[in-house]
Amino acid sequence: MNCAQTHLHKVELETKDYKTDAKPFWCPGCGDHGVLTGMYRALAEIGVDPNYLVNISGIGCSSRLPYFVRSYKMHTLHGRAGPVATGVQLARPDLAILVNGGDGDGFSIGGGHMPHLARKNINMTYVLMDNRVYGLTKGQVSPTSQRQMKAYTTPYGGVEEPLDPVLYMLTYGASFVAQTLATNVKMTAQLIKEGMEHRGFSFISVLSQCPTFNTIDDAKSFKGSSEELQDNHDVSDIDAAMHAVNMAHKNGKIPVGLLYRQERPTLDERMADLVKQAGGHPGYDLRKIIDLSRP
Amino acid sequence: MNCAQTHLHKVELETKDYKTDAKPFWCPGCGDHGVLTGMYRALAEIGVDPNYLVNISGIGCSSRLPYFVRSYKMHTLHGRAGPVATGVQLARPDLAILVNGGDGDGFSIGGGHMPHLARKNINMTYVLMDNRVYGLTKGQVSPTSQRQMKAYTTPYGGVEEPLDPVLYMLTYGASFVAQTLATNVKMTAQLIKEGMEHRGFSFISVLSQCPTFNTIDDAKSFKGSSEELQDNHDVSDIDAAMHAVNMAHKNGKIPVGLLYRQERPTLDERMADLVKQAGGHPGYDLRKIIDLSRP
Amino acid sequence: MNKNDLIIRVAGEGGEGIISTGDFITQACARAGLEVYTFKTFPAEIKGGYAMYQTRASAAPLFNQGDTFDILCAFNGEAYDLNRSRLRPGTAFVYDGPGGDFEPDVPEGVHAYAIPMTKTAKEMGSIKAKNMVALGALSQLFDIPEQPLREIIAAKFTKKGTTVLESNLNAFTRGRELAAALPKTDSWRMTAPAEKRDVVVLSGNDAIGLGALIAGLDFFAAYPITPATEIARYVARHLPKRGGTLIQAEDEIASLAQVLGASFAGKKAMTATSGPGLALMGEMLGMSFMSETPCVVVDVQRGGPSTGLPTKHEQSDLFMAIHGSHGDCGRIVLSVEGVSDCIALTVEAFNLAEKYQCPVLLLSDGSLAFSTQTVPYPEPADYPIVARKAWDGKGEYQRYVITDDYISPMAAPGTPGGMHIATGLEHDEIGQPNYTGANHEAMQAKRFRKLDGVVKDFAPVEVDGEGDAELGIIAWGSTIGVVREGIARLRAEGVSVKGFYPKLLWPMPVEQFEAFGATCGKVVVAEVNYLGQLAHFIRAETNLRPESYTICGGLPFTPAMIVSKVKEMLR
Amino acid sequence: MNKNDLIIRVAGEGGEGIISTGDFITQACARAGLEVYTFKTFPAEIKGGYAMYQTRASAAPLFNQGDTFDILCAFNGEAYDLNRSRLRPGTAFVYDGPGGDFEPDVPEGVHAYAIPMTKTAKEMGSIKAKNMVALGALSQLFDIPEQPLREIIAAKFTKKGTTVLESNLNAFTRGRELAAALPKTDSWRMTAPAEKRDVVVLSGNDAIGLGALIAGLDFFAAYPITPATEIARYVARHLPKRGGTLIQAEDEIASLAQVLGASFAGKKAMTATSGPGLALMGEMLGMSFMSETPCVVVDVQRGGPSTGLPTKHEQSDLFMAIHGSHGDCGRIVLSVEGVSDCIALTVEAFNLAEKYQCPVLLLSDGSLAFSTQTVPYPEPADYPIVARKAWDGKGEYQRYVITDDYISPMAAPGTPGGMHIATGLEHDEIGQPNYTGANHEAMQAKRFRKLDGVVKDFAPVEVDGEGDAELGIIAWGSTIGVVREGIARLRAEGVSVKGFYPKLLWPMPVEQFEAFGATCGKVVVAEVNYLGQLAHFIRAETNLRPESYTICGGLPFTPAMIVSKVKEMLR
Ligand SMILES: Cc1ncc(C[n+]2csc(CCOP(=O)(O)OP(=O)(O)O)c2C)c(N)n1
Ligand SMILES: Cc1ncc(C[n+]2csc(CCOP(=O)(O)OP(=O)(O)O)c2C)c(N)n1
Ligand code: SF4
Ligand code: SF4
Ligand SMILES: [Mg+2]
Ligand SMILES: [Mg+2]
Repeated sequence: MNCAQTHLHKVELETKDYKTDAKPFWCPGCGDHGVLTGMYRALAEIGVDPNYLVNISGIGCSSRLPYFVRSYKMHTLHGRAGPVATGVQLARPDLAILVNGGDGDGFSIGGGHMPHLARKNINMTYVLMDNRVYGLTKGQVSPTSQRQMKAYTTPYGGVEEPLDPVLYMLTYGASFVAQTLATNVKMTAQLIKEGMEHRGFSFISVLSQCPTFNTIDDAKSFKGSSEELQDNHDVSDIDAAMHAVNMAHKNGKIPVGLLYRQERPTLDERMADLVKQAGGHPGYDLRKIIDLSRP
Repeated sequence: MNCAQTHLHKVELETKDYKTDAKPFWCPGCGDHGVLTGMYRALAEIGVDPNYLVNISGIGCSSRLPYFVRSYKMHTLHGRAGPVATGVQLARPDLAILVNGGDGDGFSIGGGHMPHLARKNINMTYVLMDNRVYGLTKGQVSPTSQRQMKAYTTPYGGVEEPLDPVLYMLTYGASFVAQTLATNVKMTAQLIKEGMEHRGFSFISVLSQCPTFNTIDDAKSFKGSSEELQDNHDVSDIDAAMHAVNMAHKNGKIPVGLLYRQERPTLDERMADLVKQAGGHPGYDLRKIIDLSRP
Repeated sequence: MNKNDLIIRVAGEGGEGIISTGDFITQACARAGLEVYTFKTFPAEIKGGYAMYQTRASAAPLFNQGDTFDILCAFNGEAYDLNRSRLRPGTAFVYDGPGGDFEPDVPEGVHAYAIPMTKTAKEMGSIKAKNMVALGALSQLFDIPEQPLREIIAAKFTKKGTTVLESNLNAFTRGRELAAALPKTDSWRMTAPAEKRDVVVLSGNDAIGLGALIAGLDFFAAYPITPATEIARYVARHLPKRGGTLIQAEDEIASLAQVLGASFAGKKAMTATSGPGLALMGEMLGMSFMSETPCVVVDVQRGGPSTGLPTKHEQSDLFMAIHGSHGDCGRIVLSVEGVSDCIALTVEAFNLAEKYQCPVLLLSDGSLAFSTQTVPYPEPADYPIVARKAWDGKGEYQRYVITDDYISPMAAPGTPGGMHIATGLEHDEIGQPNYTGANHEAMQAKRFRKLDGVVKDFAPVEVDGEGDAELGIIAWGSTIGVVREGIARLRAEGVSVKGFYPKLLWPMPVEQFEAFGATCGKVVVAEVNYLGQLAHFIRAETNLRPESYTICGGLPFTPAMIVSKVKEMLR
Repeated sequence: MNKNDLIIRVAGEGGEGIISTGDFITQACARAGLEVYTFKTFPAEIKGGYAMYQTRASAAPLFNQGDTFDILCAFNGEAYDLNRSRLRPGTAFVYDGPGGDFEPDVPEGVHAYAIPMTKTAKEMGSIKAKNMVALGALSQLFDIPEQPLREIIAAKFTKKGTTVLESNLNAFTRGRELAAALPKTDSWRMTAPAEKRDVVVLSGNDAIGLGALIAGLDFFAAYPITPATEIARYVARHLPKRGGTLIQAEDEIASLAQVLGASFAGKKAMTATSGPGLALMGEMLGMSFMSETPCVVVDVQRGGPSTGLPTKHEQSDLFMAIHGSHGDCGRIVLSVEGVSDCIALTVEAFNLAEKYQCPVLLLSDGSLAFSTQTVPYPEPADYPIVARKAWDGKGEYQRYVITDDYISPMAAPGTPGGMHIATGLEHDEIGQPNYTGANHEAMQAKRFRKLDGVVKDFAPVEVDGEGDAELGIIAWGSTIGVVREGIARLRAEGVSVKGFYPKLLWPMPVEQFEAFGATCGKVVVAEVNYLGQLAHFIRAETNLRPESYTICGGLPFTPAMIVSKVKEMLR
């Protein structure tokens, strides 16, 4: 699968070289610590040049992550990391783009942007940190919260069915879809690495417990219901990937591992073709364009 | 499937009784004329009382439809028909809610609302009028436009893969998902009727040609690629429904007919339970609540 | 030093029980018949970080958090460091020691009391009881009413079982004993009044929720955001009891959309948010105005711009509240001074929305959101409730008919013959799209003239002081309470000063502003923002050219700041 | 009646070739060396409905659409009905007859010419050629330069094959013949100047696209909306030639988000929208201001509020443009008078955004969007281009360092050692979140003082007239062009009047406003909105108390309206 990886400028660095001076602000026991560790490892294993890495997030506990990663970075608005990242990527296809954020950020307020990141195949890696709750605002239900969750604004229990991010992203046409647990740092690192190496839109859902506000989905219960994909799972078959998720739903399971991978042109590649077709180049004489408006 | 239909107040009316004085403003040959005809017929067949019908739309050519339907109605903002309708429905579960709008309205600017209408199972009928183009703004690509479409802002052809609304809605957990063609008024009427009788969120995608701005998806080509679902298609199996859509994609086909139907509690029903659980009623003494704040 | 007006600050690491200690003190004071006004700052982090809870208690009514504390209780070294500069002579200072994480260097004249909170709690078997030791000591030292405190502690911990309850009460008692053993050198004492009034204690956010319930709220939709979320929490707990509906929307656009839907359906509906959420509602507010669909939108302001300072206090959303939609777009904007307003003006917000069929914005702020205050028991029947003008069912229904008062009757779905369209397009009297110039001018005039009534009907403008004054202070929101006290102090000193406290910010009660200005030598507008936002509107809409006094450090003004500003201006 | 300044209006049913007829006339006049200024109204429907295209052509520069037409060409009865009241004595009136769908009742003194357009076209085999018959007749009657017309027709139809071309040219010739057979009773004639200047003809929207290209646009993201979409169309056609990127986003929030991303990545980026779209961008504009990320946002205003009157003209987004974000939030707001400004000020918008690292809003309007005008050939090299302040790579990089001019150097990704965070949270000089009062006050001061330079650097304020005047008119946007002519006429009559034409609306060039006001007896602000939005800001920010002259009927002012308003005010 190693196609041209112009988006990955490489250097030799160690895990610690990706750490900033800022101390992670998460609660003790928060799964986000694990995601960060996995991310450091993935970056070091690939050897991503931090000068060519842009780490972008929205708002939420999880969205604080870029402060802890040595890179260029943007801490944007709630739900808007995806389109901001799209702008960075299309303007500068030479950069490695890493987006991360929470379940509310990505699938509630930001939910309208997700289909388009995926179907347009924007060349970036999106790491969802799904704690099935709103952490930063202190414990309201999120679209991935289990229905029965009694929370801040649901004192009598919730009334809505949760959604499943990986099924969504498969439907949206993400060209790389995987799922892992924050407690499994090794798998997390491995999948983030593969996602970043993938040319196209890669989505990695990490179930990341929030011990402070979500007591029904703790690290243990995540682990208990997780189920590795079968060895013979065909990652190139979208129908099989959806089927695997549907079956897991039926059995109350959380499928982990690589669900789907597809090689297809990214939006920046297609746009580059279009420029070529138009005979475009930065030096193109503006007067030729202006001349078209002479009467 | 005839569960309690408190949301359908019935009267005896004819098709013409659902027409208003306003003359449909669409171009000659526009598929939206067919959708409207189908809708009139469905309303008359059910015998929906127009005084208890609320027809809600966003902005677009298709979103002009409510002006032509005798009912209470709201012509809201681009992309916002869904959440506005949610407010109407939850506030007044005794009303029949009919939403309609375009592909851009529903799956571009309004795309972030669709998952939540479906997974929350808001009791309404959503009729998508998919012409695969932005009609009202004169012919830009929409998220359902075929990639090659040369349009207003894509003079060199498009660069993005289209999305498929019915697959989205299946993934989102819509409890009734169907697809039809505007030129097939009979099927359109039948599916809208079934959708309105369904208790829960029903979604009917109607492929509705725009001869003015979309020349690659005309009535003929829609018809040519449409394919009725197999007789033995199991409408209660979500995996089978997704499979059917995936297979149609593979074969370049548009599946028409009822894809999926599921009976499950609607949000208003669950909320009514919650009120019951809290011992709630409009006459509940406010002072009992205030007393809780005495020091 | 007025012993009848005491300010106690408890400070330490979030999670150490700072907030509950403050709450216990506050509740006990209120139960004993004192007035309370609390002030809190939360850590930006979810767990840990500096937290502070300050209780001001007095036998007389209170309008603000005060200048600074009289008593500091520091749970840790950070709390001591951050507050050290405020330890003036006469201040009482209770701290965790020996055995705490710091050794204070007590300034001259400060009355220090070392209470081994951590050590004692550990000895008693649970570090969690640290705050109970502190509470006991505070209760003993400053006469914080013991009996109410014990009752409140009991009420809180009974559900957790007798062991937990006992250990907390024991820690409390132990704290009292430790304090009793120390020589009392200061003279701070809580004195409860003989007579108890019938009050409730509510935070600004809870009070808005309550106001909405009193107004007859049917439908609430919101998306969580600091510092507004507690409104949803309050409503979520109590609205179902009244048979109403609460939904958490996918974003703020959807929440206001849902509110408009419910309102069209004939129900009283509202949402609550903060600046970033309001910034997403501009288009939908325009829809409310254009389609004449009532809605109430609460904006609990926080530090901006952008994500800004989410947990900090600021009054900086006025520009957007008034001007935040495209086109010429009207709305009514109210602002609240304190908890009592949070109840009364929320009711008023609904009344105005229903009467004028337009968006009504209610501005609160981060400091008030979490400030708990005593207010007289709010008797629901005392609040007048206004219903929307309903169609009488006669003749052909015209949703947007131009009437004498420019208000058109509404018909809710299900009303026979009342079928109509609510639309954001320019339309004629029956709602049909109409883009002719004459129609647009007529309908814009209708929608704006309709609002002319607002200032007449509802101009809760309060002038503080009579006759002429050398200087007039205009303030809005929770700043009003600070100005009240500043003015009282200045008057006591013989300074000639008046106050003007508008609660209706838009449309502006221009005549009343100008009448006030006419009696003042100079006018100054005090507000917590950078640009002087109310001052801008005063300059634009009235004949006054006030000076602007602004701060934007994330905290409210203090009465002392007002006093010194006025003196400076009159020098 | 100045024969060197002629206004021809072609009107009929959309789809009958009204727009192309107007375009042919306009292009031919321009090619012949005349100045043109066009004005159009589109039907609200996609197909059919009333359409109107008016060409004003003159040897002298033109600044507006004029008062009313000199020549009307009516393709159908509706067009006649809608324009009948404007058929004053002396007007020339060409209509479809006999054989059209109406029989006009020609008013006294009007010069009527019946041309059987429909009939002739049918006879010639294609009803589509109806407009060519009309065009031929107009060309013959009023000396619309025949040769350029033939060339332009040829250029347009050549691609469609010789048959189509021939039939169109034949219809044109036939129209000329029909007209030649009629007695010419009026005296309207186009007279082309001897000398041709080097010009281009562009609509306002296209000119904004061109301005962006000249400025060095790299990245354009937008969501379609009337009347702004043509900007995207122009950019879509030409930006790829320059190697740049255009993306249609899923909504306006995403489009501005993408713009900020591209800008952070070091590129010049912009979006274009209209009111409803801008209303969705308030939060993201705050992000741009707070994170100091440059962006250019074009707002082509349309009739509001809400969905409003999408195809109509209004200048009513100024409130939102200046005040549309939460918190204290700055931005630069420019507005354009005509097509020439659309080029020059778009370049300037980029220069300011890049220099001041903040959002720059450029306001255009619905009438200008579609108005095609002759402008001198825009030589790209004549436009100065400003680059953002780049980090020199020395020392430790601090993204938000407070410098002398408050502008901090930027480092684009890929710059070694320039790693930093762009954040919407309040932050210190290195971008780390910091919520202390001192930091917030310092950083707000930095972000606002930075903008102090704008008025000094760039105050393209034009004062029309010298010395003192009895009355001063302030106008913005395309209203300026109308005021220019109004003032010229008034002066010619000896009225003492001056004009003030700001193009930088925010921050306000206060001194210049006040200096202008000081020379005028009275001041009036003319603008096309209901509330008098610029007048509001003038009252708030300057010492002027201008009168407000507003209309909001979906159409621009005319010079005659300005003339009569001034006379009324000076009576
Ligand atoms: C426009 C807007 N609305 C609401 C908020 C408040 N807010 C901040 S984070 C958040 C949700 C956090 O949940 P999630 O995205 O799941 O992240 P987590 O904290 O759980 O990691 C919300 C609602 C905001 N910052 N901006
Ligand atoms: C916030 C906002 N953005 C953009 C628009 C402009 N707009 C009106 S309709 C439309 C799209 C129409 O396409 P679609 O929804 O597919 O409906 P159709 O006209 O094809 O039926 C757009 C972009 C708007 N009205 N509001
Ligand atoms: S609140 Fe939850 S998600 Fe946030 S830091 Fe704490 S544990 Fe993590
Ligand atoms: S433009 Fe297309 S969608 Fe709109 S009315 Fe015409 S045919 Fe229908
Ligand atoms: Mg979360
Ligand atoms: Mg469409």
